[in-house]
Amino acid sequence: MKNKIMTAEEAIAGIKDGSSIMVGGFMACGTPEILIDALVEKGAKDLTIICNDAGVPGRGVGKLITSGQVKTLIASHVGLNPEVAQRMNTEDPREKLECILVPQGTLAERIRAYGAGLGGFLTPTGVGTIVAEGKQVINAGGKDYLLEEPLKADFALLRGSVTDKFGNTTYNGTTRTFNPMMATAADYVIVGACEIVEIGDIDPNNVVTSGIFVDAIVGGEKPWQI
Amino acid sequence: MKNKIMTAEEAIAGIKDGSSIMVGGFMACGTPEILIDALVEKGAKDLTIICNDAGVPGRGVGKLITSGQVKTLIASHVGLNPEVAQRMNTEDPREKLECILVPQGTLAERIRAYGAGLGGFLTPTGVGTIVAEGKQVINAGGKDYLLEEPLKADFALLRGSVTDKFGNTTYNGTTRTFNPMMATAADYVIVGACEIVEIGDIDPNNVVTSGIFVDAIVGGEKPWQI
Amino acid sequence: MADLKARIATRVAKELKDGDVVNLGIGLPTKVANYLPGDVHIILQSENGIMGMGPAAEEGKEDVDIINAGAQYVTINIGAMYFDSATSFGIIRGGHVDATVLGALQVDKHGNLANWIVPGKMVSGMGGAMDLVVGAKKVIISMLHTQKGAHKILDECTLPYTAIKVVDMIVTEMGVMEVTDEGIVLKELHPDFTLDEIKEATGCRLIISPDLKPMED
Amino acid sequence: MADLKARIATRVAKELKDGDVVNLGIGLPTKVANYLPGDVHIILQSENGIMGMGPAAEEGKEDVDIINAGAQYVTINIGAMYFDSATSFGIIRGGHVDATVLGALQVDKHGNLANWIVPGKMVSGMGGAMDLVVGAKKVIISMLHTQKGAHKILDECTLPYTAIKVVDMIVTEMGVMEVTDEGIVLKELHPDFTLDEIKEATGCRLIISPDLKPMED
Repeated sequence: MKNKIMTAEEAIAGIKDGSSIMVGGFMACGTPEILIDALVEKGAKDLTIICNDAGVPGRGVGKLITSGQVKTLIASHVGLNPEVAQRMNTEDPREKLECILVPQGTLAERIRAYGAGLGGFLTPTGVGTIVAEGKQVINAGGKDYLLEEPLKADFALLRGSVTDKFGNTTYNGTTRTFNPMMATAADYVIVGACEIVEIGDIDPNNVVTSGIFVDAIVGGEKPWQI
Repeated sequence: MKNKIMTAEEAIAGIKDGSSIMVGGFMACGTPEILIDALVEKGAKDLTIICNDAGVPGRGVGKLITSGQVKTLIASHVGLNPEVAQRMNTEDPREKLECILVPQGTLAERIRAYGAGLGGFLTPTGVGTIVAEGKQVINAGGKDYLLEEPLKADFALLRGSVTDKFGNTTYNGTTRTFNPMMATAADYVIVGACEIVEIGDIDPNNVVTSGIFVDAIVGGEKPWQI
Repeated sequence: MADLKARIATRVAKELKDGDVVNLGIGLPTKVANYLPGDVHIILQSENGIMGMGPAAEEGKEDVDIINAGAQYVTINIGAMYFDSATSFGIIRGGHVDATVLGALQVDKHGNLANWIVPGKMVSGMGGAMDLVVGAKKVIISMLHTQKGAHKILDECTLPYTAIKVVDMIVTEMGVMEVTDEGIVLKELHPDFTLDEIKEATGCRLIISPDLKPMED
Repeated sequence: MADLKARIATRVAKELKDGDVVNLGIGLPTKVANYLPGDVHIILQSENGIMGMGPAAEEGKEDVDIINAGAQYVTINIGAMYFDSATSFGIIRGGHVDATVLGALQVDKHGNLANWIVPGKMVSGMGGAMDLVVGAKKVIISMLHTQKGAHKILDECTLPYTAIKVVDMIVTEMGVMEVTDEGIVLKELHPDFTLDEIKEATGCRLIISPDLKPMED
């Protein structure tokens, strides 16, 4: 079997200027900080980041906002990171951040849809709002729905609580969030793991993400220090 | 908290002639036999049964086929139960079974869609086949998809491996199948449980079906004897 | 102000029934959990992946892997479970949440809600709000009746909608209102205010319920 | 006959690469797993909810909670996992299965497949076949070249389709064929047969590959 365990630097080697990257977690709980740190170190620019939110300055996706590496952010909420508004409103084109806001449930479902080979889905969320602009409205069973499209990325950076050497992964507590769907919707999937165990150590009934989705495993992810 | 534990007879008391019922499992692995038995005993007729398959004679949904209680069967595969073909082809209207065949992935996804409040989804499965008859074909991203509708039922009969008294449930091995989606897509959900434990005995990371979906818990479900 | 918020939270709490699955928004709505009658136990859903959320974690005892949707460290109750965001919003959109309590920038007589964006000013994002108000069986808006004197309950929202025709009930420090096909019906008026005062503080016609009651603290 | 099926399974096995995620249909396709070269380890997906399925369970050692999609008691390999049917078909439709091997009633030169229904005769249902052939990266049909002398490889299927334009490769006891935009290309011919024999057993024109090879047992 192919060895998937590598350093953060090796794991993100394929990320280039302009890459699209899904990042797991919710307000950085469930975000792989070691992979974010390596990406800041690498300095790839003009990234499209897909994440529930913008983290906070100094944590999670917030680090990539601060470093100016993000060109486009697709997220559901950016209010807890004031830097996002600053960069959205700047006149300096090199600093300019485009922010595409998507309802949280729609974002999760769009990522799932890509991973599950669906061409889209009908959601009642956003009907009659600016979220509906440019989207097809389809009436089904007497109710209006928006047709939402699947969403994919070149890379996914996930945080696993326990990962075996094949990549089978579990997530503790509320670190699960977007990680399982993102594992299915990116070309190259990297897990920053808090704990790496032998294959077979995780009960087959409790694995959340199958190792077939995982291309690289990076150990050493640590719980956030309060 | 409301007591959800009851006898099979009490749990299925609401099922009437003409009710629609989802039944979990795959070739009866993951089907709650104690609930099926109680339903045969009760004798409600003209049922619409939604299940992956028709089981085999004497097991799972097969028992309801034999007893002649099923008017309409919505399933993906009926080939291992020869009684289905007999009843589909009979001239006797009282014995006549209508069988609606749905691709397995589409069936699972339609049930999930109802439970998740989606108005439908676009699937590539069935395009260009008789499954597409009467369905809208939508082109998205240059590819044709069928628009498939959500599917619900009045009741769901599930088989839990371990269920706590609130209804939180886990499924062992390949008994999981359609059970978790059906839990979300029926008005009244009954779990036939192999083991009932105290609330809190299941690790919150490993619960598959939340107790909020479960209306009734019936103990005493046994592993199938080979 | 603190008292007014307590008053609102107390009144909202009475709308919740034992066993209800409830999602509480950040801020004032979160306080509702503190005012439940002793015999009412609700199940809190947190959209970042908890069914059965408990109180905030004690300082020094936080588990960094367990936060609520407001990014605060929380605990879970016995019988809780965790899930991913697609599952979480399946629960929300699928009508499995009995009630959601949120704040609002504006509500109008059609039950339209605006609470996520002030163009050119507040860039925050809708988070899970759009899904919650569309999916929950009952949408309760808990807020101060006006914003520094400006009307928040209107004929038509002027800010971008969070969703249309979703609000069931509005609870403010002045009273309790229900949104009906005919418009907004005042069901309870707080004794601190007169009918004229609440009418003046409201930007649309208030239908006075034939059995108007006093709102209790 | 047993030898012919072994021949087909042996040849299909060579198409699978180490680490591939593979779904094998019931019957002949299931045998493919027995003919893998020693250095090739594939990961078997079973659509009823297993990633990492192992061999059939030994008699007397069956776990009644673990079956394959053919309702046989099976085992799992180390590193396996279980999942529900929506997740399973997400994996299948989402292109995460590298190859699926199935039988066919008919295949045509466009890559259309018919393998689930004979109107008025066989009522069985498509099961997971429609999703599998649409979703898997590579669709390999393994079957006997003809059905009691009747053509199965045709210009156009006459039976209802399982899916259109999905078949990549056909392996029979007579040879190995690839479906291309130009039609069906014969890549390997088994030494037991002549070109004329395979052409006669085929209901559409066979394009003979310029580097036609012998099919090995």
